[in-house]
Amino acid sequence: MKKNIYGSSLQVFLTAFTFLIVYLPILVIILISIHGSQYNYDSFKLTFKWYREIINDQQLVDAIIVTLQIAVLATTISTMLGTTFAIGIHSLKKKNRVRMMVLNNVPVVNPDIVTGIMLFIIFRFFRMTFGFPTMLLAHIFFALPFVILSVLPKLKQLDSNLFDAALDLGATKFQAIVRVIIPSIKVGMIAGALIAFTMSIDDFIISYFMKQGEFHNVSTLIYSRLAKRQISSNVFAYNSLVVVLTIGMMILFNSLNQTQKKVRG
Amino acid sequence: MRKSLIISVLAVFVLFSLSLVGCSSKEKLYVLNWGKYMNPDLIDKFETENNVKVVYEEVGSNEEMEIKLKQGITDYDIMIPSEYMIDKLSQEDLLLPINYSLLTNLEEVDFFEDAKVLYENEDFGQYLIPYFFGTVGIMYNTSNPNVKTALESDNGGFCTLFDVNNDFRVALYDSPRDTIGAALMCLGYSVNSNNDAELGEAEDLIEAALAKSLGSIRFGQDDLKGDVAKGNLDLALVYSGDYFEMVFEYEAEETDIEFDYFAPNHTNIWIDAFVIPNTSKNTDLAHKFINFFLDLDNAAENADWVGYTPVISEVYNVMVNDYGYDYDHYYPQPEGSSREVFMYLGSEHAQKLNTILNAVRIS
Amino acid sequence: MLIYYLIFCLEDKLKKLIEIEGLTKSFDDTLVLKSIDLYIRENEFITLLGPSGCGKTTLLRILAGFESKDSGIVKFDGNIIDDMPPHERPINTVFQKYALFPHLDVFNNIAFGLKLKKIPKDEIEKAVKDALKLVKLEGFESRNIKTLSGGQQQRVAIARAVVNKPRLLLLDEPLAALDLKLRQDMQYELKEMQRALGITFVFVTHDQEEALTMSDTVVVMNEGEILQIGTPQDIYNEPKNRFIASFIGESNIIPGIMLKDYLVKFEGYEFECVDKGFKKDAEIEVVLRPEDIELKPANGGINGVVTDIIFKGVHYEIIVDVNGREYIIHSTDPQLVGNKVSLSFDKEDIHVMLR
Amino acid sequence: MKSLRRLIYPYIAWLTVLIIIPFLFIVLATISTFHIFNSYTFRFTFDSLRFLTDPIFLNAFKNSIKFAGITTLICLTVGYPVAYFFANMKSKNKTLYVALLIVPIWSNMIVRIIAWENVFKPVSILNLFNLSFDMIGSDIAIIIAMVSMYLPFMIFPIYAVLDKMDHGYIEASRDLGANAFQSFYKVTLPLSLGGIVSGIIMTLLPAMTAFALPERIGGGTTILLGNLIEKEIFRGSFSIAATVSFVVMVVMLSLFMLIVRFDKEGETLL
Repeated sequence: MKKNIYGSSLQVFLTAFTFLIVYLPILVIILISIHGSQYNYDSFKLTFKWYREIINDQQLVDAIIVTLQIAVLATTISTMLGTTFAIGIHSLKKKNRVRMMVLNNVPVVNPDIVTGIMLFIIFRFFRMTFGFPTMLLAHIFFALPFVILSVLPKLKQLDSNLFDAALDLGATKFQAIVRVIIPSIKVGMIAGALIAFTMSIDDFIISYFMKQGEFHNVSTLIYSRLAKRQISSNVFAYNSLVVVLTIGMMILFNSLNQTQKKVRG
Repeated sequence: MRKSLIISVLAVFVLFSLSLVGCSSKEKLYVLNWGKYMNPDLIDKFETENNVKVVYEEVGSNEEMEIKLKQGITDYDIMIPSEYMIDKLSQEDLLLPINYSLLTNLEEVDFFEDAKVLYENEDFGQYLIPYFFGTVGIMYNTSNPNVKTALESDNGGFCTLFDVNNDFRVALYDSPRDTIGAALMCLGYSVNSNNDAELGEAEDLIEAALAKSLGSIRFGQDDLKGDVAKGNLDLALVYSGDYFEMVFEYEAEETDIEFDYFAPNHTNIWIDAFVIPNTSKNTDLAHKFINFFLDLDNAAENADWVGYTPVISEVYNVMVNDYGYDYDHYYPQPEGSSREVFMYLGSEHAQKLNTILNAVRIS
Repeated sequence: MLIYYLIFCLEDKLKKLIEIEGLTKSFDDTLVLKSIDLYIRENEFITLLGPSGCGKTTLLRILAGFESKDSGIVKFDGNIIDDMPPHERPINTVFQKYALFPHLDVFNNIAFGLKLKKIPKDEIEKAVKDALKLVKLEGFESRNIKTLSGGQQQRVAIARAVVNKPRLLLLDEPLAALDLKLRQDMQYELKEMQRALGITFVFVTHDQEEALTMSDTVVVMNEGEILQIGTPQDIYNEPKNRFIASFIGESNIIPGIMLKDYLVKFEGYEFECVDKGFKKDAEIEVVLRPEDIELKPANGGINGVVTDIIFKGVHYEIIVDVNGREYIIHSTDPQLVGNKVSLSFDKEDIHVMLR
Repeated sequence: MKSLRRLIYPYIAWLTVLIIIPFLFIVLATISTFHIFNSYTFRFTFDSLRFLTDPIFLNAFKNSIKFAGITTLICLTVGYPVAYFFANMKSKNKTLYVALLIVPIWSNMIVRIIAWENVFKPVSILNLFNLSFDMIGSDIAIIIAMVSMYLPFMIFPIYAVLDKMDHGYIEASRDLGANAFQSFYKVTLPLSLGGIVSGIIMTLLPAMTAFALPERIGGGTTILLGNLIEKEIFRGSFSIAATVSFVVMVVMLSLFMLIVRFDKEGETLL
């Protein structure tokens, strides 16, 4: 078969363009984080002082802690609940399952700002104290559908008798889920948890509607500072740190995967 | 089956309703203030002295402050709005009168004349204790000498912001009161004008400026000062304190300062003041908080950190004499200038200004 | 006295383990089980035989406790077990695709049920070892399930079920996924295992050969109803109706008339037979198994022409056209196409059933 | 597993409380004086619906359609070939390359927006390379930043569909006489429609309702529906915010119906 050279070179060009446009802000962020001056760009002055400055910015440190706490809790809870609900949805008959999934996918498609307002309205309606609990609930809310979406295909791949087999061998329903179903859909759960974590860490818009007073996660803190002054370079330093760590972890996992494949042949 | 579904819905409801219970045993004081407008060390000091927790929240505009108060998500104990907002809130019965007997430090201090005007106002003076004051003016970048020349020319001042014949990069304030106020002052009218013809002229002035082909014009908030300092903007409408804040930041980083502040002869004075909204659950503590900042040492430390002009004349003297501040540069009321204070002219007026700013922005 | 004792022993030996009366079940308005009556004796190897969708798997799942019934009685050992959840029933199942837990190795799959019962570790190890020995998979303990062949997985599934010492073992088409040779081996082994363990087996299949080879009792089902219960010989030789006759083995089914007891008329001739009890001149059908028919050179009686002959290994399959009706005959002697032949059979080979 | 059906009741309850009831509140707020902050008086009124003819709303709506539309179009034109490229890549590091597109999402969105804001200002870190742009407030700047933010969200669903697609289909179509273009146009493209629809939704809706991005890059002069909602709910009228949200939800639901047609259980949404 003759290869379509024009087609593939266009693809390579567009792929390069994609990486450029997606990574350009990242490169700018990293560059700002290692440049000595926040005001002067006449000549480059390498520094790592902004990285030290992260811990001197108590507000930022607090916000990082809040972000991580929310992300970890929301991921754990939404993965547990999402898996349970996915098992429930999987046990439905086709027609009801589709109905359920349509409802499940509304928050996925719903623009964040509308989700934010909807949650804002309902939490307000219940006179809840805005802050940690509402932000946590909100993050669980938007992460749940994604967990369900990633667990469900794994459930579909399972032998339909697996659950019955466990019951048959003397397991209670709970034991059957914990000891048989969950280990078999682990991969989907991990994928769901990763998505939940990513979304929680990255979320700005929904958190923006959930915050109150001095309670901030990183996104809302930066946004609230934006209106008042220039964002100081330690924020960029923190962000660069996150990016570098993520890339490092991904490459590490990838190479681990490769060696594992090799060992198994 | 139906039944268990209904029970589930109820359970979620109950869960949500229960979760509103807060936890921390410490007494809390909820403060609503502007960004970088109170020395955090002093807040810490107040917290330790009284063994309380100060929940400090920052906003970007008076209107945002008003909405936050009215939303009732937080029951604020202390707010520091500007004069016209205090006027408005007091008209709407949202403020508690100050109990002067609880402010023991009040006797030790004297307010500046301008602050006194507010403090002694018949309508709402009883609700407030002044905090800082200053002017509205223009911050400009000195790297382009034409800007300074234009500002100081006869036809300069606020009019420079709206001049379609220069190629300056200009920024206006994303607040109807300030931007339209600047336009009114350029036209020689009062900032408190409620005259439709005058307001129409102001609207035309801003609209024409936004359509100018030379240079550029945009809207922003308190972050504009950074762009002027850096050179991304040639001039912007700012509050007087913004200039000093940038000076401190640049000095801390030992960067050359290429910006200055210009207060036109006819401008308005703003005064921010402590008020206790009627949502306050802890008025005693709120008074203690105000009293704390009336203490001369605390007030001086705070003024040094904030950079605005203190309303207490004793503190002003300390700043100029002991701390070496050059207040001449932007002293709000030099001889021979004409100064105005924003008044609250009713919600219709506010709505009118809002509509004007929205209209010019989409034209 | 002795007779009483014998009857007592016999009663005990043939005690009814499962009793089902009037069992009905429907899914979405479709009746899948229509008032089933059935009992299963202790130590019996019983097969539920029928085409797919006949309700046999549903019946099995009701016994295991995975499905609830609509109405009727299901008794285990004389007690109604409707409210007993699956994990409390002394019944285990070998599933169609085995349903082995992919995340556990062979040992842990087999030990799964025992571990849940909190049995001491050394006892579990011994039991698993015995079970593996029973299914001839000694030494496979730590193997990953995914690396096993189909036959080995099958054996693990059986070991996993029998290690729990159930009173009743349900097997849902366990051999369906295996290839022919393996299937035949497993048929034999399963039967052996059942004898050795002394457990009641309920085996579900749509393969008549499997049913006939292994079972003590065959239950033929179709469209949610039981058509016939009997020994494999009964079912094969005396099918109650056309459906069973054609479902079980190949047959020639010819319409005829029962003139009187022991005398049947079909293809224009009268034949002596061993059947009786039909109404006089009843319209019946005659079943002639292909291997029961002998071909002789054409003479009187049923004559026809050989139209086709296929070599099947052990025998030839010969198609004979008799006045437009095709007969299938299995014979070890070849015939030439076009040969004129006469069909011959013994009176015992004529099976009469109602039309 | 039928007995596990009970597990979804809490989820139905959860979705009812957090989606259906707030949605009804939004509808209520658009057609009455209902207000979550002070619901003292209640009567039906269509005052806030009148806002839909206000020049401010129309301008924001027009801007939203314009910027989100152009952004989505660019993302689709660039994203589809890129997704196709990744899906047909034979490298053993394929997943790593795709995953590298997720990394920027881990970096905070607001910080990325500030980075673009920096790039578009004359005095910026780019001066180090003797580059300087003055594009704040321009349409192009907003579109570039939007494409940068949302392009990965277009690529992922299309990639997911293309990657799973059986290569046999294409071979079969070639076998039956289709040339490369025809087999793409008649087989690959229709089979990947589900991914395209998901990608469009994941790009269009967030772009339409973005508020931080247009606020920062637009220099305060470009207003999208998102800015309108954000501004009104925190600094203005709740009922107007609800009305605008309602309009956005109508757009969302109609697009969502499209997804349901292609992909009933939303498998391409991941």
